[in-house]
Amino acid sequence: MIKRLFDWLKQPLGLIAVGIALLTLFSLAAYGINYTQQAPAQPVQFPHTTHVGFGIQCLYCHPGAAKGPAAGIPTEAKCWGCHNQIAKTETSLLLAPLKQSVESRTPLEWVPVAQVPDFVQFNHRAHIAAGQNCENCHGDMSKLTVAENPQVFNMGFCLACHKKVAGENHELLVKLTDCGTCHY
Amino acid sequence: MADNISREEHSGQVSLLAVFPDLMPAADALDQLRALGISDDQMNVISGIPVTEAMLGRPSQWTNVPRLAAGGSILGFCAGAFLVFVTPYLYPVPIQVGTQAFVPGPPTVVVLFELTMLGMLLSTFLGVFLDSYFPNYRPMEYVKEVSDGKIAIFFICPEESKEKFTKAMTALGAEKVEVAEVEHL
Amino acid sequence: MSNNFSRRDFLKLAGVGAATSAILTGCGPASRYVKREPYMLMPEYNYNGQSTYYATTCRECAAGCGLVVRTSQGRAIKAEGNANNPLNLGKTCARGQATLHGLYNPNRVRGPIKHKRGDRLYETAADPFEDEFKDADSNMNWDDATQTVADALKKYKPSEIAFLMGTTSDHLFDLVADLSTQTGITPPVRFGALSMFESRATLAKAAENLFGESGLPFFDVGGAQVVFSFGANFLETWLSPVSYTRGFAGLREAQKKQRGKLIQFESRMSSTAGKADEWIPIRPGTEALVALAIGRLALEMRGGPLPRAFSDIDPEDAASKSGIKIETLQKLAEMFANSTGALAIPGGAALGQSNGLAVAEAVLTLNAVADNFGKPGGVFFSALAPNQAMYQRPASVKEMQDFTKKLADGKIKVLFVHGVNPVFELPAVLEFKKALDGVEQVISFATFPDETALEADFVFPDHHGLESWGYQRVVTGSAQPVLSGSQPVVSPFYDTRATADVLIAAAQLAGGKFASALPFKDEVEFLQSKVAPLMSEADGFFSAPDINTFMAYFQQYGGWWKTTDARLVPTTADIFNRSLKATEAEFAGEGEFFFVPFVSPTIAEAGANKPWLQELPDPTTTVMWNTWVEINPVTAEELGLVDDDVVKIVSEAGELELPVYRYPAIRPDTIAIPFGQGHTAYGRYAEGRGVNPTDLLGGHFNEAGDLAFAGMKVKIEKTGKKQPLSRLESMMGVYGVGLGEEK
Amino acid sequence: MAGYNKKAEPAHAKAESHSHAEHLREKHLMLDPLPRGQMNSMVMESMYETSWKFWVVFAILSVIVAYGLFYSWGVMIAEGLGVAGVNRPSYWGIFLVNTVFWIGISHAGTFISAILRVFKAEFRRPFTRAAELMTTFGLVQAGFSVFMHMGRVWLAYWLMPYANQRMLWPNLHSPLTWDLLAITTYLLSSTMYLFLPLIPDLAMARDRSTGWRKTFYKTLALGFRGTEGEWAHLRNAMNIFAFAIIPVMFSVHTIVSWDFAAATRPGWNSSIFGPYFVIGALHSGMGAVIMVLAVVRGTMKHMKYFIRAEHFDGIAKLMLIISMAWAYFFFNDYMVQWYGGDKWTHQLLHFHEAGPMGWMWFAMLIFNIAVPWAVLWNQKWRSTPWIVFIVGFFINVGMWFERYIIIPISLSINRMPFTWRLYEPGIEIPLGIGTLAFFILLYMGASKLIPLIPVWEVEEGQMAHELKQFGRETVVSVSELE
Amino acid sequence: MIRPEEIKMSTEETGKWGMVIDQDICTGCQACVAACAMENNITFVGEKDSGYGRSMHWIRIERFWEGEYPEVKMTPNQPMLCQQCGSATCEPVCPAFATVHSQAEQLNLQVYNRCVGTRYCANNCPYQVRSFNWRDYKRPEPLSNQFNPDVTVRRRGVMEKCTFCIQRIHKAQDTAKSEGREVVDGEFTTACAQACPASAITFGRVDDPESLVSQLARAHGHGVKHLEELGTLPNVTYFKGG
Repeated sequence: MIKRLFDWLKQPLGLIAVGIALLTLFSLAAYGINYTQQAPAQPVQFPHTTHVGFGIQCLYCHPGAAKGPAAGIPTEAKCWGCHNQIAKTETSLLLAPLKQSVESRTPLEWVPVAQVPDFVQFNHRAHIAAGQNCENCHGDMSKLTVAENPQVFNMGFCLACHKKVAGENHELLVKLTDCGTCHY
Repeated sequence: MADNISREEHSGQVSLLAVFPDLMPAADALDQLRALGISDDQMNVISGIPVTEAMLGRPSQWTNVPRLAAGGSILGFCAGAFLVFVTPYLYPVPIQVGTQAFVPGPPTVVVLFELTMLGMLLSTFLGVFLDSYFPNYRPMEYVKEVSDGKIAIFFICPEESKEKFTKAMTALGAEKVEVAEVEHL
Repeated sequence: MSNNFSRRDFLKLAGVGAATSAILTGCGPASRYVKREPYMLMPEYNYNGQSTYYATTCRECAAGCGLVVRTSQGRAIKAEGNANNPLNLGKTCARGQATLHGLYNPNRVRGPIKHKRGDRLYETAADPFEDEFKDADSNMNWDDATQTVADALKKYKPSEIAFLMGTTSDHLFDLVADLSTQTGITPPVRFGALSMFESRATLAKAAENLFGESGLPFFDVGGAQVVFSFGANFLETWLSPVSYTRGFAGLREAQKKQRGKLIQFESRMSSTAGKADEWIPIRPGTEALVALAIGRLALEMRGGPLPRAFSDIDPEDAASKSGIKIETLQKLAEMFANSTGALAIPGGAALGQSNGLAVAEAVLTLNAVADNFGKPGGVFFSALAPNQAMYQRPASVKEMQDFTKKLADGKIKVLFVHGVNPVFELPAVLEFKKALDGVEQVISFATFPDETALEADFVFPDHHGLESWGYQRVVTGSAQPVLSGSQPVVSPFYDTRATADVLIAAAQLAGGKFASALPFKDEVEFLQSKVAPLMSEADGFFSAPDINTFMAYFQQYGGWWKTTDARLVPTTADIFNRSLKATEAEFAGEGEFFFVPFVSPTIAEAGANKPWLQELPDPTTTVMWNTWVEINPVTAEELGLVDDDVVKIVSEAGELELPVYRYPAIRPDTIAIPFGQGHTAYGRYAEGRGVNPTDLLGGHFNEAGDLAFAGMKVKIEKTGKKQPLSRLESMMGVYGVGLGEEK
Repeated sequence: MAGYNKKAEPAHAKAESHSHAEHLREKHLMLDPLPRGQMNSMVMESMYETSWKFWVVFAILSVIVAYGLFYSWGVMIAEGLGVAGVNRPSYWGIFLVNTVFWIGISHAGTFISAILRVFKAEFRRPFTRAAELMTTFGLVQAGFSVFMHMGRVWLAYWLMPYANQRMLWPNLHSPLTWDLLAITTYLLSSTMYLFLPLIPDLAMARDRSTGWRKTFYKTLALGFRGTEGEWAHLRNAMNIFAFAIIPVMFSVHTIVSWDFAAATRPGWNSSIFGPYFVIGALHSGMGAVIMVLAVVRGTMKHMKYFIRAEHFDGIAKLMLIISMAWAYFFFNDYMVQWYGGDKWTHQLLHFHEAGPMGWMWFAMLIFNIAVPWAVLWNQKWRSTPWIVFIVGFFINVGMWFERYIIIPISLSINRMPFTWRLYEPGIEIPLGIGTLAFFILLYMGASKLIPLIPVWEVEEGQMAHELKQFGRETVVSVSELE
Repeated sequence: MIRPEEIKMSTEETGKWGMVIDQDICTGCQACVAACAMENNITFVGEKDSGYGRSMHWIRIERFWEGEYPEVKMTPNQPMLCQQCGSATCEPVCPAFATVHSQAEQLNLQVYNRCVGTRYCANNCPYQVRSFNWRDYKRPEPLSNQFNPDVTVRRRGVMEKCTFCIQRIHKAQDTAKSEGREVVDGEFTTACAQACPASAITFGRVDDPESLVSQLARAHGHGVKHLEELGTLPNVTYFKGG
């Protein structure tokens, strides 16, 4: 039986099939590698773990999350408010970009990692108000240094949670699965 | 259709191919072979046009194609039914378009029809492949004369009586009788 | 809201990347490597992703409507009407909406520039939709620029220094006026094409003649029952279109017992005539006759003695001259006489004729028949704005002609231009561009690279209106005295500087009486000095004990206004006893067609560089992106013209080539061309598009000094060329062209 | 079985006396048998022998395809559909005209090989494959055209019946989804139906070729030898196909017509559109078949033996009948719309006739009705290849006009007169020419690669035919071999 | 998961959001058109394309002529925008579910990211109010600074149309919810209604008898819904007036 299979594979058509299979595998692999790219370089290797470790609440630095659509990146004034009182700021290599940025009054250029596509209208406020915790979507920041996103924010991720939250409440489910709730 | 007979199982046997110029001698040869003790499933006829079994007095060929077609159409129908009756409800809340029902009436018929036909035709096609062991490149040549209108009879006989069969076939008008490399009938 | 932090500091820091504006992609890359820059400092009330709203004033025309601009992360997103402002009550016109396309226009002057007159200020792109283009680089810094202004002030005698400014009666005008009174430089001249086509001078002069005082009349359309409008296109561009449109809605309001009627007398149907219950295609030049005839017929119907003003007119004669049937006149007179709230409005092309003043007087007198002066639905004088002593009208074209002559004769050595584009807006016969040769130094404060900036030696760009401080008087349109306030809603996008700041700084540098004339730190201090007296005025929309709080409210609410009706009632004692000259207008030129230029309601004088205004269909013709000439289909047929045929219009002053629009609602003996296009500079979206009808205008004036822009006769010549006009409407569906049967 | 072993002398070899029998032999391929081997080599030679003219045409077409189809399409994908002529209100333009046109062309193949097979119309035998090839290649062009039409063609796979991650499936309410299912079914089944009868001929070619061709045929022939079993499966399958593909064919063009008929538009919302479109498809398809046969007969070696006047005569008779049927349906549609239509429909009908594109409406009627009716009554004319070629050409132009009138011209008129506007094609023209060139190119390539004549079917037919003497009359008799 | 029988469809005659347009006072000034363009990131297309029926306006003002000079009259200006039909003909024909009925807001949604550009919906829209992105029309820097972050910027090959400013609806609902109340009538309005100098456009809840739109509809009493005979259940009511 196995011999027959091998014989068949040696046929021209078999060879084509093998070729197609190999190509498919190769492209899948290439896609996978591409998919799991490294996180982009950030201006400061910001240690979330340290800050969360000090007991700083997420909303302290990202207050927009409770009030509006965007959580926001803290102003450098906010960073500096603490850091200019910390001696380490003067010497730490890690903090040099911050110091330089504050002194030269040029903003740091952060690369956002938690993004939704541009055709999705996301509002943090509604989610926080609905009792969602930051880590439900952004992962446990007490274990991360430079922010990385634990999952791709695709529609399946959103919808799975929306379905769960709506439960048996039909009206809510209609609202939370309506295309127009996020796409306009 | 004769079962697959591999050479290992039939050591001591030989496959012979007799080429006849026309249908009548071929039919006679088949009768002769049966008389010589070759059963119907040990012989086969190769022709360049579809020759009906009755013309050569051969038993009816068993084919699965119609059954496969029927099965395929059922599968296609099921796929269509899945599409029209199930998929609208797979999204958490079925999507409303206009004021049409989630499972619309007449369009259902269209989808069911198309997928049934698709299933049926695809399985018919694949049925030919399955039943005929396609693709299969084992016997690299077949008898070239067959496509010129000759009839070839292929049969398996004991190695020792090869001469006897060759003679008998030649007597009945075979243009040539030779050993053939054939994997299955 | 507190005023303690400096908003300007805050705005300066709002260098937020355009991350939020990334583009929808189906297959394109997601915005993975978009960079986001946080604010360095952010006021406590502001959060990322939340909009902030700032009240300011629209600078697209001189009306002074209040805006509330929505900003998000330092970018202005949307202009909305300021619901508090009594002038526009939260509404805007299309031009106000598109003001953001001025702010973010791809062709602005990016910084102070010294350049050779006539040199381009940006590279022209062959296709205005291509990305590749370049604005001229700034080649000097602001210190040098200020020094240049200071030197100019010092170097020349005060009488050799002149300021030419826009129609707007704003803080900068006040600043320059103060400078002028205290240093003796030539008083600032204000001008704008809109005021030219509105014939404001004629209206003011007629009011002065009739009522004994100068001022801009206010017509309470909303309160009237029947409105007779003689050429006043108040729904499109006339005086204060947003406010008058509200008035029109009031006229028509169904909640009223009776739906008010509008009768429009004009030779070419404007939007206003289109909305009118009756459009009377009056023969140009006979408006005065018709107004008086209606008055006489109305008075005769009422019985009683015929006053002197109406005694000379012969209605039959007026009817035959104007081309209106006498029955129609009688019907109209009856309507006017029997209405409880009749109103007659003179304006626009009716006044821009040789007898414009007579027309204005005749129509204003017609109101006496209705006895509506100072009554709801009648004629008032516009309320003077809060810190205004008297009505100062913009220059008439006659005055501009004199001014141009002064320039040409070399009597002015340095000319400062701000907020106006005279090279484009003034009729070509005045030869303003050539007159600039007589000026040693021309300094333009243009925000955009317009034609006049091109002819300047220096361009010291002012901020765009949404980036600047200021106030603006509401000259007419509101019953209450309104001072609309401006504040920057975004930080300046380019290296521009407020002209007021430049002048203040230059005056300090120049020293002497200049320094003492403008003893301010900056523009904001000057503003405060002007606004401060309002704190003590009664009936204010708000009041505050100290100037800082007052200014904060001023910014928050977008200005200051009184809550009381301050319209003035005209003195009309002997209005009936004047003798009115019922003359027909005289027309210059040889042609057989009356020529009516009108201001494009979507583009107006300065909208041509805003792409969305270009793409707004004209309300009457639905043409976009171009200029056309309106010709009655019957005339067109006689001339063998069809739509899109390019014709040459020849007047005594010049000629133009432009495509034909067969307009069913224009007199067969009249043609009309919109004003607004025909720029030779002014940015990629404006340049090389359409033609400028002011090129056809001759130097003829009415008695009030306004240009007789509608007092020309022109010829039409075929060229054999074709140029398809871009229309929103379907020529098949609307006109039946190409449907198989010609309608 | 006399016919089988007799191998009667070919009529064209020597025919001194023009007896009635001789005449019949000359006329009918089925009565003019050649030895199988000879027919095989004739077909092989027709594939092998290629003149330089072929390559010149081939090269020119390749350039046209490269520019008209691939380069232009690339430009359109990069720039957006703005480079085409579509606008408001004519959101659909020549791309869909071409789609409907090519699907229409493809109907002829199925009609000939399936319906004529079912009804045992013997004259079909030599050209079933030529017609089936048109079906497949026509559908390829239809596919190209419909994908060109899409605004975001790179997302075309979203229309496939599979779910996205959110379990959102395509909208089965949309006629376009039905269309997709129907056309896919039709493309797959017609390709399979082309391939099944081709297998024995590929096997034949495999045994007579060398080099790469040998590999090619060997691969495609799948190891067919001609055993009883293989024939039985093949025969069974072909019978199933012949019956089943007919309703599929009808459904495809009916569903295409529903794209229009289901819409809430004046002029489109017509219940007659289904059969009207099917007949229209056959009309243009038959015209195309006859054109192809004329070209094949004129340019390829030995084809004058296989394709004879009787075939043109037969197809032309069908064309005439279909033309009448088309006229009937056209009038039926027109009459009902004219009588019962609302004001917009009346406006549209008037626009068709008297509007700027009125010439096209009249040309459509002349080409589709007047030309075939005037020419095809005459047996001599309809047996002459170049005449029927011209008629076929006119019918195809006329049918293309018909689709053009139904799509962009009818779209110009709607219920919002403010938006009425005429459609002016842009990049559709090179793209349309590109699909036509690609069709011809594929056909030319195929004519050199696969046996265009199903030899075994011809031989089978020749076996079944016989001349019989009834008294003094020689008549053709046909035996049922199955 | 919700069982099929629990799922309700909206087939009620009245929708949720609606508009009344008073043609008697509409002056055709185009302020709504400009406001809509600014609010919704609508692109301009240039002279050639706009003259060829490719302008992207989501709202257009139609006017026709009656009679011949001198008796010629301009018909009342008719702002034409998506009527947000209760039974929209555009919806069923989209193969990709890119234009669907929002069961939550009773609006016709256009889901840009689902759109593959078959343009069937636009053909099937009796009001012809859909616009298609024929090209990637350029809005060069810094014009792009003006983009409204609440509205997706569309690229070539995508259909779009009036959304009744759904971003404003969501914003108002979000604000109301954060303040623990219901959305108040008049709390927000669409960009066109907001700009209209004559206040000819009024937007609000048609299912609330006390809302301004409902009151106006009752007061006028002679409203027209366009092409109602097609059974599209449009949610925009026109008053011809006069």
